[in-house]
Amino acid sequence: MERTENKSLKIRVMLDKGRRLVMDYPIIFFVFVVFLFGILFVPYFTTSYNMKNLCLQLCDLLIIACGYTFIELNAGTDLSATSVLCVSSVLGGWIMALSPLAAYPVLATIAGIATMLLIGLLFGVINGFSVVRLKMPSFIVTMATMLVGQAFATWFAQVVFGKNSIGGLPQPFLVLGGSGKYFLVPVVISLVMFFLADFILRRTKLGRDIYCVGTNPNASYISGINVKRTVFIMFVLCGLFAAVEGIVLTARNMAAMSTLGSTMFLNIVSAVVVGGTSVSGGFGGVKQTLLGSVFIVILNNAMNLVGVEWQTIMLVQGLAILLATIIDFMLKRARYTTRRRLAE
Amino acid sequence: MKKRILAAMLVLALLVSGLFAQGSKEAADDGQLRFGAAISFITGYYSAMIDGIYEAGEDLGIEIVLLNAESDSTKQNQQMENLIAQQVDAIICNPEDSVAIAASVQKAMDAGIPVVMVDRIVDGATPSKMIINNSYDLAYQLVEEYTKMSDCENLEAPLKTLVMVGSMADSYAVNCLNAMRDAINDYPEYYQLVAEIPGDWNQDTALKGLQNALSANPDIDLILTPSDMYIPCIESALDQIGCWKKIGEEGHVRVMSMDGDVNGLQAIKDGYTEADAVIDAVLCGRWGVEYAYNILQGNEVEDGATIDLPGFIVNYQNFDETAPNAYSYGDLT
Amino acid sequence: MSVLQLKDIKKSFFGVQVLHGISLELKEGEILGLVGENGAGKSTMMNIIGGVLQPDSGSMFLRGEEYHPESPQVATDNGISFIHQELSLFSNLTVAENIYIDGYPKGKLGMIDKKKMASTTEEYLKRYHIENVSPSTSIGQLPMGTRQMIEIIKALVKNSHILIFDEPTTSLSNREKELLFKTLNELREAGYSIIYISHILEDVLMLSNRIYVLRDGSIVADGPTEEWDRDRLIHEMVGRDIKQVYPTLEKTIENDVAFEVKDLCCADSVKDVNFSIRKGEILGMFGLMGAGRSEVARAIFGVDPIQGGSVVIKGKEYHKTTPDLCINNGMAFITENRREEGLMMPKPVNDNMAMVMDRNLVRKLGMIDRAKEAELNDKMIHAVSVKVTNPKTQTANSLSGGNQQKVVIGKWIVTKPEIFIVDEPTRGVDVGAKYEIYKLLLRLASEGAAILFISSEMEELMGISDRIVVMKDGHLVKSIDKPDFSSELIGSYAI
Amino acid sequence: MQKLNIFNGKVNLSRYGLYLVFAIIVLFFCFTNPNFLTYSNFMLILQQMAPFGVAAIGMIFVLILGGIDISVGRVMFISGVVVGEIMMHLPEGLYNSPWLFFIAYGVAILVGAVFGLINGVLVTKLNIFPFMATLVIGYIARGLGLTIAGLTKYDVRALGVISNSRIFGIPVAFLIFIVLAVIMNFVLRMTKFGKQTMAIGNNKSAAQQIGINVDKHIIIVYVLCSVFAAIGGLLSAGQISEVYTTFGENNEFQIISAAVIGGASMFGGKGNILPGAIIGVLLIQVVLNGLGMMNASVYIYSVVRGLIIFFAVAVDCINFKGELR
Repeated sequence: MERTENKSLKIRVMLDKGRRLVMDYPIIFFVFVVFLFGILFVPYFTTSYNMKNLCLQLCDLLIIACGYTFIELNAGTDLSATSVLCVSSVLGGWIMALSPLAAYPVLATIAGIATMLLIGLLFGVINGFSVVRLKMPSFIVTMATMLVGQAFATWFAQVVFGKNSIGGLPQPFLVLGGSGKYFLVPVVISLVMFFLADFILRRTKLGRDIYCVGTNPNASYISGINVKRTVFIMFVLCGLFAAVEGIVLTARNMAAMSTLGSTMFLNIVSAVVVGGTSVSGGFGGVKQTLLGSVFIVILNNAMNLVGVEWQTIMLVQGLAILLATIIDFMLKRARYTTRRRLAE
Repeated sequence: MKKRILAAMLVLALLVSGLFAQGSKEAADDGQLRFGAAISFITGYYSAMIDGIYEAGEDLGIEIVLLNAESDSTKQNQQMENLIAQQVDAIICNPEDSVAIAASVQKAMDAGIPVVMVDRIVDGATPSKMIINNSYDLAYQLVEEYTKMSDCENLEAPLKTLVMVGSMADSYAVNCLNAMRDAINDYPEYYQLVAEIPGDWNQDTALKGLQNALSANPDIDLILTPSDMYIPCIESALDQIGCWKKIGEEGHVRVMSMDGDVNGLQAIKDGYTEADAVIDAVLCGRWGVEYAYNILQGNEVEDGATIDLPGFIVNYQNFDETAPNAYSYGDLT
Repeated sequence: MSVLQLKDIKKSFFGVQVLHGISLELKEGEILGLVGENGAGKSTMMNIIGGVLQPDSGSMFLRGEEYHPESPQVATDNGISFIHQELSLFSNLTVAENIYIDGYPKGKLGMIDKKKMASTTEEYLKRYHIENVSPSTSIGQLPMGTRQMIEIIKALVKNSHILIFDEPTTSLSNREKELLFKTLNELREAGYSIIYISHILEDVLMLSNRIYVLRDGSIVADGPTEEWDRDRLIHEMVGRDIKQVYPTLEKTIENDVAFEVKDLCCADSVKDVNFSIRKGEILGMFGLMGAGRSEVARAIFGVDPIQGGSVVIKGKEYHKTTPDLCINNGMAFITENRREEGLMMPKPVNDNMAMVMDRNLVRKLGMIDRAKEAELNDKMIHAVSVKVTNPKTQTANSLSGGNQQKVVIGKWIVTKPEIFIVDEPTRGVDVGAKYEIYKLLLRLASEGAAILFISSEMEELMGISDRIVVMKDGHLVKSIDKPDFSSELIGSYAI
Repeated sequence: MQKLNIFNGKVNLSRYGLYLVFAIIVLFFCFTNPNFLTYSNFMLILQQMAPFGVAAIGMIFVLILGGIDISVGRVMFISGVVVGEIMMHLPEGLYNSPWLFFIAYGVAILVGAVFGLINGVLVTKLNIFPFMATLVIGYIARGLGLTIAGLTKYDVRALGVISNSRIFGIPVAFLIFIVLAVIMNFVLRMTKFGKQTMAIGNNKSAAQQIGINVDKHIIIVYVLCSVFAAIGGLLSAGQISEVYTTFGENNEFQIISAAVIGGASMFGGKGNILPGAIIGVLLIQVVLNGLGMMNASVYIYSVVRGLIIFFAVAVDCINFKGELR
């Protein structure tokens, strides 16, 4: 009896492993489907220009989506990520183009990048402090910082630039945007940020804490994990990643703009949620977000090429998020039931 | 480890398949031309321009691909890149931000795709043609011409003016605001600026702002608005305090607007508003397509890189002569 | 005339048999006392009568007919009201509103008939002599005793004639207790029948007509109150033949104090608790529900704030502790509620195991030494002998109670702490796993760890610990050394 | 997870602190602009606040349950679009008859109910966090609305009769708001449904224990919230007399802060309709009105909106014990 019992257990475990792979990465199926759809039906989809295009758009979305993943792992939200983009772009642009430093391009670039990162840090600290110390729900805090941030960016642009955006950014800075022969620079930056986020999440103590706090904050607190510090660092990381995104986008557009990234929030949320980071925290990771970003970028690009109006794209993305959350719920229940059967 | 390889492999597949599949999918080249139209934001004025573009498209048998950037220049740049990817034959571009669009315009021109700028210039690249209306001069002209009209001769006190504002993030709105401010300063004996009402191109904010301003200073003589989009709000706010009266009736408040949209011209026709600066949006759209078509056909039209779109002022006195060549004259009742 | 009969009710949770064939009979106008240790199955039985749980087998009869409540709603409609220990009252609603929460008297056009509500509430408040409380005061401001009375009135208003009380007097003052007993006696004369569950034997003896004693899921004795006295009750409740054999391990207890608590006050109810644990000693802590044992444990470990006194860990005195600080000083805390506070249920065993040990495995750049971590994980899984097919993928919520508890213990042992605080480690665990857990605790103690072993099973404490302290109503009343352990002695101090 | 809503002086003090700050701002406005305190200006404020007031009523119910509804602004938009679409195709006779208002408001309530139902089901059956569920439904509503509308501008001038007209000087829209507020206050205070809403908000597990069907109840409350948002949307569309692409955008910020200032707590169990809804919406509208009259610069508005919602909620979170989300 012992042997057969052992064999059937082994089969069940193998079956469960196969099911688990699909469960962990349901997004693979969707990416494949939408990619196939692109190749077969969408004209010009597979031209090399479009592929380069897709890559650049993927880099744009990936950096800030990785930052947002940190927040989503604790089932929080960060609406102010987009206003980090415009505030950092405007202030960075001012330093690089109009301030006395503008005469020395390299120095101006370094100062510009430093200020932009500082802005991201500042937003992260304000959000983190309010959520952790004042114990406010994260979406209210980030909603307030978003409104104030946008107002500041528009005001600063009008008062200092006199118009919405200014060009004249130093050449070393524009390299970051991947213009001309420096095509690979933003790709490298986004991959570096992706592997940095992946490294933090999977290899460091902070990453373990983030997953524990996201799943069960009580148990984590009792196990000695500093819950408050972990949540605070999550918001700071999201702010920094948003700042890096601001740098890449400003360089890509070769202009410091006060309206940078105003419609990106839907793309960010759909990339993270559709990717597979569960809405209730604790599950998911940056790799799922990478796959989610690929899915969203291909979806948008395909719909653009087919000529779908922009409002229907918003509708389709909304439905995609809804579908992802429903699947996440069913998987969680399925994962629970298969385990129950295994246990009996 | 397995998951990381999985993800990296996928991104690689994306790139490689692009290169291989280079030849497999040729453009649906059945001779029909395809133009891309990248529009910044759809308010009353731009929807008229889109109608113009579609009209010209039908006349010349050109398929139009319309993309709206929702006033986000990053999205507009991506859309421009998508248009270039589609190897459209020409691009009519109404940039959300004239500096940011320079990169994509340059890329399109290098790819041999003629780019015609409509309504706004591009600063940092040389497109094939620029059809612009100088919104600043037109707004200035609107305010200036009114001083020459008959009912400004025997003014005892300068007209108390309210200026409504679009969204400060939109260069068209900012140009109109600056023009109106300068014009009012240049004619102190005719105009006195009382308040500026932020609308953010959102009718609810505009209505409430206008109502607040009217309740703060009830004795207003003139309202200036950068777009006919606000005419319904003005009508509703003035009607509230009983000032939505025909010209000449007691309690009438002068209203001057821009765009030359249906609401604006209808109000002039019914005698409620004084003047409307018509930017022939449909003509602008139509010219965009025609010029692109001509450049494609090679018959260069030598009339300079920038063409000034004729903006003209329709007011209640010269309505019958000037109004017909406004684009929305057709659907007036 | 019998109002309610139970015949051979059986129930089991996750494979652990909780009720082994219960038969019981409740007559009209009678208070039936039900006593038994924690975990003897009292609450489960009452939940079955109250419609919260469904029995696996057996049948129930209400005034003769068949009775299967699927939900609390069905039970209340049949006139059975259940008064839980944590009352189901809403602190933002007034007294009258709470009483009528699921059945408001309808006035004109569907409106709540406020006048009728207020008058009946007023009448009930007066009848049960609850002073200075009006129908419109909010529940949030009332003391526990008055809230208890409100729950009773809530049942009476729904004219239910069978009332089930689950540990009603745990947080009542003596004055409030007398008031409650007076009310219960009045109800009995009025023909209501009451099942009164409590571990406070004096109350049960004074109140009830018949007493049933429940032990390990079966009725061991029942009879009219006259036949009973306190000692016989305790004997029936606890004096089981020691069928559970406990592992023994001779170990030396050094006499330097590893851990000491100095007149600790916390959670408002616990006052001036003093005890110390020496290296290698297992200090058992016994007490009934609500005696404040868990509160002491949580205060020591910094989960809840310390309101007074201090904790001495390895010579250093702390007036304020946090879990992080305690772990750094080599302490471990295995909580009572492992599902919410011990484990991450949806996560695999490895992740749960690694929660505490990661802090020592941090290398440069904040990286975790994954090889060492995997090695420690495997070592721990074998050390605490957790039965799991693949620790990397199998999640905690698919394990049995015993295995889950072993994972929690494994999680803490990894960092080789010297001081253990263990709160009800064997609750909801099958007998086999219990034995292994005892062996583990003894092995730890023999290696020099000081263990505070909190449990509500007297037998378990006597089997394992070297010294037992007894907690009652927030005070540490007695410290008993191993030679003179006896369940009657411990029971007499605790109950 | 029962939230410890201990009723203590500290929270109350800070709630009145907030009202004190508002009083100071109002006084400041009175001095800077003489006709701020006039009767007509006050009537104007009442008229402007009516649409947001109606939507705030629904929002307070959701907040009492401890949930949130981000899709209100966009539900306003889609109900405006659907009503506009239908009004365009109404036969002449029906268009000028009083039936128009029944049809318009009936359709709006229907559209609101559909989106409210979806919100409710997502929050209860799929137990998604209310913020995420309603955010997604908001995007779907806006996408659907824009797909239906395209570029068309719906002329809903006919609805203006209700929204703009006044009876003896009192704006009709405000009267509608007061009537709805009184009814819903009656529902909250005097009916079983209201009491059970308060109960579920205070202690969800106890409510389940005594047999309240909590899921059904939550779904009904979300339907209610979207229905009131749709009604508010139509009132506001009537005032503007046109439904266009940016209609209803970002209204949810103002509605949520109005409900919170009115005394509803983000963590459930607290909230009232009659004084709360009116105070909340009135204060915000007074501040915006005052700014407008003071001809404040364009940028101040969204800064003020951000600060209002931040401090309104901060006051409420001082003694929240639950998890940091």
